[in-house]
Amino acid sequence: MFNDKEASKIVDIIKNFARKHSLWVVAYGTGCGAIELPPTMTSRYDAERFGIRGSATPRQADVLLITGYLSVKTLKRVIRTYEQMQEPKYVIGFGSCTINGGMYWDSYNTIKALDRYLPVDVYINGCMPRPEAVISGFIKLQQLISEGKADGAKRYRENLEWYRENQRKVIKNWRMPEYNW
Amino acid sequence: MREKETTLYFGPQHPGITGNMMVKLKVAGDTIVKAETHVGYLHRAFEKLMEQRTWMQSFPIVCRICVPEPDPNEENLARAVEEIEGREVPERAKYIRVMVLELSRLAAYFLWMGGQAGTAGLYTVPQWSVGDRDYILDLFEELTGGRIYHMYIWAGGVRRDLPGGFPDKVLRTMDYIESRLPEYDKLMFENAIFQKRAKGIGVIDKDKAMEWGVVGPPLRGCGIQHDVRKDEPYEVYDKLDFVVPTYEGGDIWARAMVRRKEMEQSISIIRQVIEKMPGGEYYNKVPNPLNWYVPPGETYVKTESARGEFGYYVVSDGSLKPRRIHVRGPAYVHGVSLLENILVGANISDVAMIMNSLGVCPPEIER
Amino acid sequence: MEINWSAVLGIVFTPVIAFLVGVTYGGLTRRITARIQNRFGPPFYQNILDIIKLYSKESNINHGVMQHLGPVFAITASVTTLFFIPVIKDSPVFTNFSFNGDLIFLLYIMVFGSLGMALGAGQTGNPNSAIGVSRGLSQLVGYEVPFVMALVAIMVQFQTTSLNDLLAVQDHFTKWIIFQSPFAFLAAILAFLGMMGYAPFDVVIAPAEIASGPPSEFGGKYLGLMLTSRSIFTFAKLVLFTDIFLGGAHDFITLIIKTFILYMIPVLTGIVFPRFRTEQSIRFFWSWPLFFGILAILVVVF
Amino acid sequence: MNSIAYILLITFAGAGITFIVHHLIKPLRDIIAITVAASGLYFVIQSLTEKTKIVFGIADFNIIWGNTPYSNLFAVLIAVLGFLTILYARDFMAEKERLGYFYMNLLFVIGGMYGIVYSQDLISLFFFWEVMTWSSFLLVIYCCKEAQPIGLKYFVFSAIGAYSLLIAIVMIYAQTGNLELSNILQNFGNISEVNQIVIAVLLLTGFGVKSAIMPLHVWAPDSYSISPSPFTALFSGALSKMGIFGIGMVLFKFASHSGYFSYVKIILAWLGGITALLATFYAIFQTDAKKLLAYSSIGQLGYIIIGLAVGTPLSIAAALFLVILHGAFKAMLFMSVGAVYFRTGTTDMNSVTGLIRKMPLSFVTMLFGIITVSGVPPLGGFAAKWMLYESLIQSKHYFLVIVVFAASTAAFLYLYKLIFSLFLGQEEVEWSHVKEVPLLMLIPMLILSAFVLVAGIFPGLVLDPISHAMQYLGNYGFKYETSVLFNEWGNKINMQTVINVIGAVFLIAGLFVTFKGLKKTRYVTTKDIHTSGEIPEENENLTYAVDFYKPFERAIAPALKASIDKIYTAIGNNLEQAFDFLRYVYTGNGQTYAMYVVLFLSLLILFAELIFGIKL
Amino acid sequence: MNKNLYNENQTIEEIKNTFHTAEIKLQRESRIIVKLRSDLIPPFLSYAKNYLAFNHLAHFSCVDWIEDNEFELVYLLYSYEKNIVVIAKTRISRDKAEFVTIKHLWRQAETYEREIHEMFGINFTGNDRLNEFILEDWDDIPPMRRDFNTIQFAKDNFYTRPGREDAQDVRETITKKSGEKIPDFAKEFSVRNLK
Repeated sequence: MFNDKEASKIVDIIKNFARKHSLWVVAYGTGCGAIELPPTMTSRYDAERFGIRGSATPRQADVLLITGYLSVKTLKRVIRTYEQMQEPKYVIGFGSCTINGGMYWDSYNTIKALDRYLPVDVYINGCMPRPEAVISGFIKLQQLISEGKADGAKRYRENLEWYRENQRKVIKNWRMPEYNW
Repeated sequence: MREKETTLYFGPQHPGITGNMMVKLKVAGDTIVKAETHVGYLHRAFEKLMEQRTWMQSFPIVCRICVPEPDPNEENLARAVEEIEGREVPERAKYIRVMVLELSRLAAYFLWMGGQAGTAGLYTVPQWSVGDRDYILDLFEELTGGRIYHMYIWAGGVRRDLPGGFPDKVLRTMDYIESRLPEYDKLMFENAIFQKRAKGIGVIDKDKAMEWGVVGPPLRGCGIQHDVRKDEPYEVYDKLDFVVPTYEGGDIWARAMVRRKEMEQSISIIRQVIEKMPGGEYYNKVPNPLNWYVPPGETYVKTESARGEFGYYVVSDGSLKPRRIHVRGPAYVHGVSLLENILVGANISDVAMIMNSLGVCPPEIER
Repeated sequence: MEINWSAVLGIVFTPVIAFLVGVTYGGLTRRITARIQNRFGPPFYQNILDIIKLYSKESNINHGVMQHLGPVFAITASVTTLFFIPVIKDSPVFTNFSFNGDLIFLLYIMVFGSLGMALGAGQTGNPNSAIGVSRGLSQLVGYEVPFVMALVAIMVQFQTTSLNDLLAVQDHFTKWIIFQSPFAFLAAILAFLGMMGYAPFDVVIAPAEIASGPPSEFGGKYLGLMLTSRSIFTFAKLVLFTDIFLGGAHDFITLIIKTFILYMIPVLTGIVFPRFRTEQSIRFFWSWPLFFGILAILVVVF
Repeated sequence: MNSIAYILLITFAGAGITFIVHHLIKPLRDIIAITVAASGLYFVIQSLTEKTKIVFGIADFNIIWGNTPYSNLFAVLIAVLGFLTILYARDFMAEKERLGYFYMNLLFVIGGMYGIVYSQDLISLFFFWEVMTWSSFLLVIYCCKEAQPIGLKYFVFSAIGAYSLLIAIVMIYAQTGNLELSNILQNFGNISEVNQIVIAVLLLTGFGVKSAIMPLHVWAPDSYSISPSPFTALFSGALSKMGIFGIGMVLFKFASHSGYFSYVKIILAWLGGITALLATFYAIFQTDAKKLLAYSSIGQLGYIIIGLAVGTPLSIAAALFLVILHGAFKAMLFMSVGAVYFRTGTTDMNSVTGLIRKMPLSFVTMLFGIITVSGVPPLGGFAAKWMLYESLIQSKHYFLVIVVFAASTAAFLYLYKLIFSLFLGQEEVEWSHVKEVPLLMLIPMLILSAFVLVAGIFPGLVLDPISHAMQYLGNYGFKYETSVLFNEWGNKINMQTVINVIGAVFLIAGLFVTFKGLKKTRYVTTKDIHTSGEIPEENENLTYAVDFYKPFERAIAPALKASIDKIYTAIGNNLEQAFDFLRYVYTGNGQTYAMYVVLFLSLLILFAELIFGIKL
Repeated sequence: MNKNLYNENQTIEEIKNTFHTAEIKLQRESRIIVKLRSDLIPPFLSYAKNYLAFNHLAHFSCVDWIEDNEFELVYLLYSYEKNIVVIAKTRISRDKAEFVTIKHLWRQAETYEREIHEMFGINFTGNDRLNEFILEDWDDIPPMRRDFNTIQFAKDNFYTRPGREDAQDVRETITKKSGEKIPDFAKEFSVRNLK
C-alpha cells in the first residue's frame, strides 16, 4: 500500500501533529514575565485550548519559556533545566530583554542575548508581551513544529561547543555536572 | 561527610514557589529542620541602574520591582521626589493615585487568592480569580496603556487624565467584583478542607511580630491593627472612610481573612474616591526631564502595598541622577528572616501555602 | 489444540477499548473541569495527543533498570486487573479470565502496579519521588481498609468472592448491590475517591508541594506508558465498581453510561476541594468510610 | 539404625567435630559443617518415605523418637534452611573469630530443632527444647559485648517459656502418669476441663515465647537484630517455627476435647491479629533493617497463629503454607540484608543507599522476598494470603479479617522502605566500593527465590505435604489442585492463569519499552535528577530516608498514643528496669544459671505438691 | 501641616538627654534624623528599641559618599506607638569598611547586613552569615560602590546584540524639538558612543 518513505512521512505527520498540539511548559518563571503566564493559562485566555499545559519538572516538559531577562545566576539553572529536558524541546524567549537586554542593557547581572546561550526557536517581543502575544508565539512555534523547523535541540547538540564557550564566559564558576550527550 | 537530613530544593524551578527564588529545606521525614532562603535569581541591579538614569528615567524601572503590584513603587518614588523638592500635587491627581493604588491592591489580592488556593490544591479558584483580575487589568490598560507596568504615577501628578466614562467603568467593574466575592467565599473561605489546611499553620508569634519586622496583612493577622494608610496617611487617605480589619491567630487562615476583608474595604475606597473626585489639573508642570535637578536631600517614604509597608529611602545629591534609592519591600523581611524561622517545624505540604500567605515576592528582595 | 476465538478477541480488544474509553474520559474530564472553571478547555482527544507525543519523544533517560521497568509493572497491573474483571456481563468475548480470579485477587493485583511504580520512582533517587511514594503508601493503608470492609460485607452477604457470582445476583436493577447494601457502597465509594487520586486526595502528585512526586523523573516513553496504564486502570476500576455495585452491563452503551456517572463522582468532588494533608487524608478514611464499613458488616451479620 | 537416628547423631556429633576441627585444621571446619548439614538434609529426605520409631528407656521413662507427616513438614524446613544458612555462613563468617564456637552452636540449634520435631515424648521434647534455647542464646550473644543484655532478655523470656513448659509437663505427668505423646493424647480428654485448659495455656505460653506472640515478643526484635545474619535467617525462618510446631500440636492434638477451647482459640486468634497489626506498625518506624525484619517476622508469625487458631481446614493450610513460605522468604530477606551488611558493615537504613547496581542479585532476592511478604501475585505469598482471607471470611471472623488486611496493607510500607533505603535511591560515593557478594552466599538466596516463585505458581506442590500433615493433625481435608485453589464457597483462583497473564503482559510491555527508541534511551546517574535547577553540594543528602513514614506516624499517632502505646512503653520501661535488676542476678556465669534452674525446679516441686497435691 | 508635634519633640528631648553628641533634626512630621558617632550607634539603637519603643527596624541602608571617602550607614527605626521614623545615621571610612552587627537587636538586620556586605563590601563583625546572598561567584569590586562601572562591566562581559545603534535616540529628538542641550552624562550614554 505504502512504501517505506511514504509510511515514515505519515508517521512524521502524526508525530508532528501530536507534538504541536501538546506543548508542556516547564514551570519556571525566570523573570517578571511570569506574571503574564497565569492569565495566559487561566480562564480569560485559556492556553489549554491549544494543548499548552504546565508541567512540574523538566523531564516531562517540551517547552522552556524564558519569561524575561536572565540573571547570570538564573542562567546557570536554566541551562541545567534545559539539558534535563527530553528531545524534542523548544525554547521560547519571552520579552524584549531576552532579545537584546531591553531596559537592562547596562546591567551587570543580566545577559543580553538569549540565543547565545540557548537555542531559541521563537522570540516574543514586548515589555511585557500580552497574553495574546504569548499565545501567538506558541502558535508560531506550532507552525514551526509542523513544518519541522523547530530544531533547537538539534542545533544545541551540534553546536554544543560554541554554546558551552559562551556559557562558560558568563558563568565564572562552572560547576555543572557533565551530561552524557 | 553526607548530612543526615535530606536536602530539598524548593525552587527556583518548582511549581509551588512564588517567583524565581529558592528555599533550601533540610527535612527529617516531612518536617523541616532548617530552611534557607536563597535569592538573587532576579537581581537586575535596579538601584545601580537608577544611579545611571535621570529621575524621570527611574520611573519605568521602579515599577518592575514588584510585578504583581507595581503602583506602590511609582507612588513611593513620586512622593519621595515631591517631598525632597517640595513640589505640590493637584488634588485630582491625589485622588487618581489613590484609585490606582487601590485597584492595584485589589488586583494583587486576586492574584494572591489564586496562588493561595492553588498551593492548597484548589485549582478552580486561580482559574476564576486570575480571570476576574483581568477586568482590573483592562481598566489599567485603558487608563495607562499597560496591563502590568503602568508607569502612570510620576512626580508632580499622574501621566494622563482619566479617559471619558472611566469612572463608570470602574464602578461597574467594582459591582461585578463585589458580586463575585460571595462565590469565592463559598468555594474557598468557607471550604472546610481549606480551613483545615490553613488553621494553625505558619503561626507568627503576636508578641514578637512587630520586633521581627512583620508588616501588612501578616501583622494584622496577628491581631495588631497597623496600616500605613492610617498611621501616616498619604495622598487623601485621611479623607476617606475605611477600617483596617484584623484577625487573631497569626496563622494562614487569619492572614487570608484579613485580605478577604480588605478587598471589601478597597472596593469601598474606590467608590468613595470616584464619588469625591474633584476636577482640575491632574499634573503640575515639571522641568524638562533631561534637565531636572532635584535639590540635595533625603527622605524615607512608605506606602501600604498589598503585602505591607513598602518603603523607599531616597537620597539626592542635587544632581540630575538619584544618589541612592534603596527599596524596602515587605518581602525583604517576610521572605528571608521570617520565612526561615517559621518554616522550621512546618510540614513540607505547607511550605508553599506559608510562602503565599506571607506574600513572599523575590523581585523586591533582590531588585 | 482448539483455539477459542472469542477469548482471543476479548484479549486483544479489551485493553484497546479500555484504553480508548479511559483516555477519552480523561480528556472529557479536562473539558468538564475547564467548563466549570469558566474556560473553553482542550479538545476531548487531548490526552491521546499527549500520549502520542510522549511516545514520540526522541530521547529518553532512565536511572536504572527499576525505573525502566516501573511503568511496565504499572501497565501489567492495569491490564491484568482488566482481564480478571468481566467487562460485559455474560459475554463470551469480554469476560476474559474473570472465572479464574476473585475479589481478593483483584484487591492485590490492583496494588501491584502502584508498588512497581513505587520501586521505579524509588530508583530515580529524587527525594520528591520518595516523599510522594511515602505519602501514597500511607494513604493506601487509609483507603484500603474501608474498601475491604465494604467488600467483606458484600462477600459475606452473597456468600461468594467471585465477581461473576455477584453479577449473577444482580439480575434486576432493584437487586443492585448499591440498593441491597447501601452502607457498603458508601464506604467503597469514599475509598474510591482515594483510589482515583483526585482532590482532596491527590497528596501523591501534589505539584505545589513535591513537584508532581513519583513521576517527576519520568519522561517520554516512560511517562507515556504510565499515562496509558492510568487510562486503562481508570477504566478497569470503574468497571469493577460498576460490576460490584451497579449490576454490570450487558452492552457497551449501558457500561459507558454507568461508568461515566461513577467517574463523575471523584471528578466533580475534585474540582471544589483543596488537597488534604497526608495525615488528614488517612484520618478521613478512618472516620466516616470506616464507620460505614463497620455498619455494612454489622448489617450483614445481624 | 534408621534415618532419624542418623540425623540426630550426625548433627550433634558433627557439631562437636566442627568445634574440635576448628582448633586443629581450620580449612576443614567449613567443609565438615557443610557436609554435616548436607547429610542432615539427605537423611531428612530419606526419612520422608519411612515411618520409624526409636524407643529406649532412661530411668523410668521411655524416650521415643519418631516421625509423623506433621514433623516431616518441619524437618524439611529445618534441613533446607539449616543447609542453606551454613552454606551462606561460609563466606559471611569467614573474617570472624571464634568460628568453632559459632558452627558448633549453629549445628546444635539445628540438631535441637530436629530433636523437637522428632520427639514423641515430653522429656526429650523438653531436653531438645533446652538444647535449642541454650545454643541459640549463645549465638545471640556471639557477636559482641553489647549483645549480652539482649541475650539476657532472650534468655529470661526463654526461661519463662521453658518453665511454663516444664510446669505443664509436670502437670500432665501428674494427671496422666505418662509422658509418651501417644498415651497422653489418648488420655488427655479424661482429665478435668480446668486442668486441660491450664495445661494448654501453659503449653501455649511456652511455645508462644519462641514464636513471639504479642505480650511475649519483647525479646525478639533485639535478639534478631544482634545475632549474626546467617543465624538470624535460621532463627526467624526455622527456630521460631518450633513455637508454631508446638502450638499446632497443642491446638489440634490436646485442645480438641473441651468446649472451652473455642474461647482459647478466639483469644489466641485475636492475639495473633493484634500481634500482626502492632508488629507491622512498629516495623514501619524502624531505622535498622534487621530490626525491621524482626518486627516483620513477629507480624508474620501472627498470621500463622491466626490461621492455626481459627482452625478451619483452609486456614490451617494457609498457616502451614505460611510456615514454609515464611521460612523461605524471611531467610531470603535476612540473607539479603546480611549481604548488605557483609559489604557495607551496617544495616542502618538511613545511611546505606543505592546499592541496586552494585548488588543486583541481592536486590533481586530482596525484591522476590518483599513481593512474597506483601502477598502480591504472582509469588507464593499471594496463595497464602488468599487462603487466609478466604478462610477467615468463611469462618465468620469478619473483624479479624479487617485487622489482618490492615496489617498486610501496612506491611507494604515497611517493605517498600526496606528495599528503597538499602537498594534504591541515590547512589552515594561512600558506597561506591561495594560489589556483589560471593557466589556461595548468592546460591542460597537464589535457591530460595526460585522456591517462592514456584510456590506461587504451583501452590499445590507445597500443599501436598501440608495436606498429609493436616491428615495427621485431625483429618482435615480441603480441595486444591496443583495451581488452583478453592475456597469453601467453591470460588477458585487459578495461579497458572494469573502467571500467564502477568507474564505475557509484562513481557510485551517490557519489550515495547525496551526496544522503543532503544538507541536514544540513555542511562543517567542518580545525581542527575530534577533538583529544581539547582546543583546540589557534595555533602548534601538527597536521599529521603529519615522518618520515611512521618505522615503515617502522625495519622496513627492519636490512636497509638491514646491506648496501646502508653501501656506498652510503661511495660517496656518496667521490663528494662527488671532486666537491669536481672543483670545482677544473672551474672553471665553458666554455673549460676544452672543453680537458678535447680532452685526453680525445687521450688516448682514444692509448689507442685502444694497446688496439685502430687508428689514427684 | 498643623499637626501636634508633641511626640516628636519629646522623643528629640529624650535622645538629646541621653546622647549629648547626637546631631538631631526634625525633618518633618514623624521624621527625625539623628546623626551619631559610629561607636554610639549600637547603644543608641538598643536605647531606642528598649526605652523609646522604636521596636520596628524599618530599613537599614548604606550610601556611598565617594567624594568624602566615606560610607553612610542609615538605620530607620519606626515606633508604632509614637508613629515616628527615626533615621539614625553614621559615617564610616571607605578604606576600613567595617562595622558591628546589630542582629542581636533585630534578627532581620542579618539580612540587611548580608546585602550591604555584598553590595558595598562592608564587613559586619559578629554577623557570621555574611555569605553569598544575591550575587553568585562575584569577583569584581562590590557592585553598589560608586566606582564600579556597570556599563563597562556589561560591555566587557556580555555580548550585546548589534542593532541598538540605529535605534532612534530620544535625547537627540528632544534636543531637536525643544532646543535644549543634551547634558554631558547623556552624551556619554548616547547610543552612538556605545559600541
